Amino acid sequence: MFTALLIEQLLNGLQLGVMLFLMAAGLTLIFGVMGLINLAHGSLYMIGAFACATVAAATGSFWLGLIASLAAAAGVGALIEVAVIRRLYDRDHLDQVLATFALILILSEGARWVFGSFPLYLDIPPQLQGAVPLPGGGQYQLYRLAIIAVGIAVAAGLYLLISKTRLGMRIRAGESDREMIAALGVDISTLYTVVFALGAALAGFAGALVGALQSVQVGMGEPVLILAFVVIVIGGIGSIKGALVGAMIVGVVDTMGRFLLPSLLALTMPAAQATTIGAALASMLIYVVMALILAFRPSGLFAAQS
Amino acid sequence: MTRETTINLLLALLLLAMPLAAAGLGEPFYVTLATRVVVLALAATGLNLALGLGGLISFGHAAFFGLGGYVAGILATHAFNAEPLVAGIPGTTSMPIIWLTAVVIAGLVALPIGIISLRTTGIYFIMITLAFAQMIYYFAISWPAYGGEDGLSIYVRNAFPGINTTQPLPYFLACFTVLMATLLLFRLVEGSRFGSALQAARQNGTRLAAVGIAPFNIWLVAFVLSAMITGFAGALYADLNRFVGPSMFSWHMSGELIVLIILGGKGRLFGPVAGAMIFVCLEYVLGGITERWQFFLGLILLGIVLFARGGLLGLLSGKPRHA
Amino acid sequence: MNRILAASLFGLSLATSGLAHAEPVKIGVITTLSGGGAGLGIDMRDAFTLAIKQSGNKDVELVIEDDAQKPELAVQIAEKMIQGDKVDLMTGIIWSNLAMAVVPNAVAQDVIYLSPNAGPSALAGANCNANYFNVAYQNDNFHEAMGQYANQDYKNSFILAPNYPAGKDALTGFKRFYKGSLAGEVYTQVGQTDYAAEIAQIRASGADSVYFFLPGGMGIAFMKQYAQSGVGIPVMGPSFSFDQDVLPAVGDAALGVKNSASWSPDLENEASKAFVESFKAEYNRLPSIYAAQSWDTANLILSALSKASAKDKDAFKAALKAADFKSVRGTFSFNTNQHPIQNIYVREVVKDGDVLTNKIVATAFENHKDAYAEQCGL
Amino acid sequence: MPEPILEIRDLRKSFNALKATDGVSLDLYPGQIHALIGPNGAGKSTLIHQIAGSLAADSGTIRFLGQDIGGLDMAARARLGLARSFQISSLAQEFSALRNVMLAVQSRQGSSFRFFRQVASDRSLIDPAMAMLERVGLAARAHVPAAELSHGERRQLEIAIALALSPKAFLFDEPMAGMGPESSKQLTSFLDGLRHETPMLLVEHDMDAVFALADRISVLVYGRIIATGTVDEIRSDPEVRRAYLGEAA
Repeated sequence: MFTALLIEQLLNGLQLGVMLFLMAAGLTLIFGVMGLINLAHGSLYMIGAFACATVAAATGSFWLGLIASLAAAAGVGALIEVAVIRRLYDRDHLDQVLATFALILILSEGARWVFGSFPLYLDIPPQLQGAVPLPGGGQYQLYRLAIIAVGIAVAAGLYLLISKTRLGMRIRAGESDREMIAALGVDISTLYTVVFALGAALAGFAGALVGALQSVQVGMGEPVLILAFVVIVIGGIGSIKGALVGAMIVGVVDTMGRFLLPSLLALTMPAAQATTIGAALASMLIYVVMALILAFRPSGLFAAQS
Repeated sequence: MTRETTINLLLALLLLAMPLAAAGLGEPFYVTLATRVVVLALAATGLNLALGLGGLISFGHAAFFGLGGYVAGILATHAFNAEPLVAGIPGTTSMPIIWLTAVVIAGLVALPIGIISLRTTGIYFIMITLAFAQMIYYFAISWPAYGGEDGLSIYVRNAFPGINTTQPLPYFLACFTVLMATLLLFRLVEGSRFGSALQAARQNGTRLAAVGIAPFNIWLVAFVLSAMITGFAGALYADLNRFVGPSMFSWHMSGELIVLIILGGKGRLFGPVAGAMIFVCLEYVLGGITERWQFFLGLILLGIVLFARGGLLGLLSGKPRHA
Repeated sequence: MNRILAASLFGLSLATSGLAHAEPVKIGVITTLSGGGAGLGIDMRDAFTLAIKQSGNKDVELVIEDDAQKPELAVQIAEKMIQGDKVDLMTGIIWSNLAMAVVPNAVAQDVIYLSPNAGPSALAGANCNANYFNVAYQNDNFHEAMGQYANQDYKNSFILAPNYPAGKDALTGFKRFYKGSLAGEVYTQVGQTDYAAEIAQIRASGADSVYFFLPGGMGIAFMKQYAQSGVGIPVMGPSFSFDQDVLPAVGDAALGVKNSASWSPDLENEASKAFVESFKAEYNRLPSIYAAQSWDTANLILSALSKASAKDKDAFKAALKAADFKSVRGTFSFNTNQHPIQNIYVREVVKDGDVLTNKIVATAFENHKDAYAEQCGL
Repeated sequence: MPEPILEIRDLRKSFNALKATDGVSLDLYPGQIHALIGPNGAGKSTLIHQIAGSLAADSGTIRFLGQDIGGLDMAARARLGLARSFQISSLAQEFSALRNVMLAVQSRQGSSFRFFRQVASDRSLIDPAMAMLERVGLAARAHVPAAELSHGERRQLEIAIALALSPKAFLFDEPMAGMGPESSKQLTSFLDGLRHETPMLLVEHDMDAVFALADRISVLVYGRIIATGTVDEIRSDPEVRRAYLGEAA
């Protein structure tokens, strides 16, 4: 029985990691190419979820909602890139933090204006309802397995996009030498808009996928945003590979910490105390891991720029 | 007198005159509001030392603000319940002792955080300071001993010898005095050898090292000093609200402190004061007009970042001079 | 000059207070109108203003402010209401932690506070206060009710709540009346949105039932994920995750779940029926329990106002304590600690046409009192 | 010969597969200007970085005034008296020229952890700093922010800062770069006068300056020193001609 539980928890960690990767990939891409810290990335996640819930409610199809989430997040992403973000590339990190902090306020309150204060309903598509048996006697939710599969597919797709396509070549060039690609005649401002919209679409996609599992409400992006930053900082900012590894570390450590710490502490102290203290420590765990990693590798595990 | 000095003087007078007038008119709430401005300005002045002078973008100063607050809350609670703190040491309601403890604790916690965080630079520094603040935030929420998510109420505002702190105006004046003394200290430090080295570290850390001054040490001392001031403000904030809660540790709080500095003008002596005045006014006025005040606050902040880069003081007094 | 003006105003008010019986009363309402928890505050506000409007009482002046679910903002607003607006009464706070931040200071400044929702244990026992009236429930009540009800069918329950004081109060309340064994007791992170790890533990625990307290978005997320996990063990909770504000977001996953509350839209009494109808007519949605409690709070205040002036604190408090109003909860009275004595029901989530709502299936407690009243010195 | 001031033995540094410094040994003697030349990408700057401490060597030793300084950071090396000027001017841009030099004076005098005495009125900082500016001919521009100085003036300021440290040795990374012929000539004669005060290791592309100034020259190619000697020895060294001068010709 314990093995089955362990497998299930590992899958849970993996699934959380995959979600975080979708968020973190966009963040790290935007930082790598444009040098921008985007705190408003969580708002794009929220927009994706709201778009999916609204369209799914109107049409009855989760899949149309998913497409809408991609379109809405990419669209809003492109819009704020053109209106606001592109004025920030030459600024220092401080201005970027502040401007995107302001964007969070605007987008959150704006979403409440449009969608109201009550959480929206979004359900898992009928094809993915239910659970499947696991080796060892457990069961696992089908939808979560699908998320893991989708996440792996997106990671592979991103790898192909960046290493094999023309756009990817330009993105890589943009990371190493901005003047150079401008000199080569690439329209850099279009490239930046495309990269930003791509990152936004990934975030919106993640929001829609998770929205079906959780509640679609204003402010849902913020906890994920902080975790995504932890991920890219652990992985090394600007590195997609780092984002993938960081996401898996955070996903598994967080899940396992919540599951194992209270039981481990119960060996040394009364059970009631162990559950509360264990929960307290578990919630701090990923930040401890992050501080440890940065203390020994100040630029993360796979720093893109040496 | 430069233009900026004149403006600073006017700001200080305005900040002092408003609550005096409000008290005279029997509107104690505006005294409380002004005290809030003063305390937030003090917290941001702490951050301004690290961020404005030293260029250290700490996204985790809420940690020190909250620590100061919890020192006040915990000491007062123990005194209120007449339970000893640890090893027979009693709690206290004496502000001088609380202030001193808050400053020392904030400094002691900032030291290891600084040592680890300063190994990193740029966005990594921003994020690792955030991580430490989040650690303390989650700890405060889930640790049962001192109220957890509910926080702690201070049933009677702590006491300062010779001052009736339960009245809004005397408490305001006490906080105002602390702020002015801290600003004086800030000015002295800015012009000192240490201040020179700190500002050089911001402009060019390699240059500083090349003349034989290790930027790490300078930054570390600045970070600790900065945390101590912000911790002091936290203790004052706890007594102002007669309440401390984990939200003092939240990343929104850290963000707000940065916002205050940018609104007013970073690295400028009165930047945090001007910033706190604008922020509290915006919050109060906009909040009175519309439920959607955060939306408009966001728009205003965005406008300031994009179009008024030096903050309010930058708009009013032009480029800063470093003679 | 100002002193003279103030003195003459003071004299004027002294002069008039003897004359008019119905004198303006100012009520400060601090509630959550923005941020993630805004839905609850909006229901609270809407019901409260509707009750005042229906009463036709023109002497009630409301000062409504948004606390954004931030304790320090709530404290600041309370100061403004007390010192600036000089309100006579205060109400509105939804969350325990905000209540803990605001109430002790407000009542210490001799302002009467009526709680329309939160009921932290810290304010019910030794620290109870003559100026503090809880019109909703003591935080443990609903959990106690579910613990009592669980004894009927279950022997081995898995319980979970967020790791904060209200969460611990909740599970303490449940355990106070639950007699079976515990298959597990888990405290989750505040604001957590993914419960896969906990659901896995539930599956492995061999429990015969699950009891959870996860207010707001946390509960929505838990229910949706639980329904999909294939665990299938029966779930129970307090009404907070199954009320009218969140049911549309949880969806069919909530169908059939038993939950405890002091009120339900189908409760058979006239006050309740009238309330549900007028709320639906005005706002075109079903009211939540927060709306119901807030409606009761408003009517309690109105009943007291008809007996005494809010300026005459002692008489007014006595009038409040009499609880001489038609509660939507049927029988309602105050215990010595000024917390409710009321029935707690077990409800089941059902579908009424297309709308998810609740139906009462049992009464867990009649005239239930909270466990802290004895420690209160009032 | 006297004891060398700076003694480098078998220094190595690689970036992945690239051997940027491949077993370099080199000595700097009192009263001498030792020029380090080599084609672009030979690893000259990398070597300077390792000596100054802004880059850690993989292996090898660096001794300065008889002390192994391999474990010291840049600031500690500077305090020992190893001054450097940067290839790209590196100044505190917002500070005036004077305050840039005052920073160096402050460092030489000891502690920077003084929090109250105001530097703006501190003669013990201002006077020596002003003297250094006068020496490099920048006194008239003392109160101009570094960001507003011309390229040549920044070079002068770099040297003033380095001099203010009263260094025991200088590391110069292309001081003539980007200068007009007139300024180069002036700087050359200035450095010429400085050699008896402070020996220097000079990386420079301007061959006229190198041949005019250097007592000894080392030629660095692909991270290795292929020859070291006097100006004449280097001019006539066949290997150098083939690898370096030959290419240039």
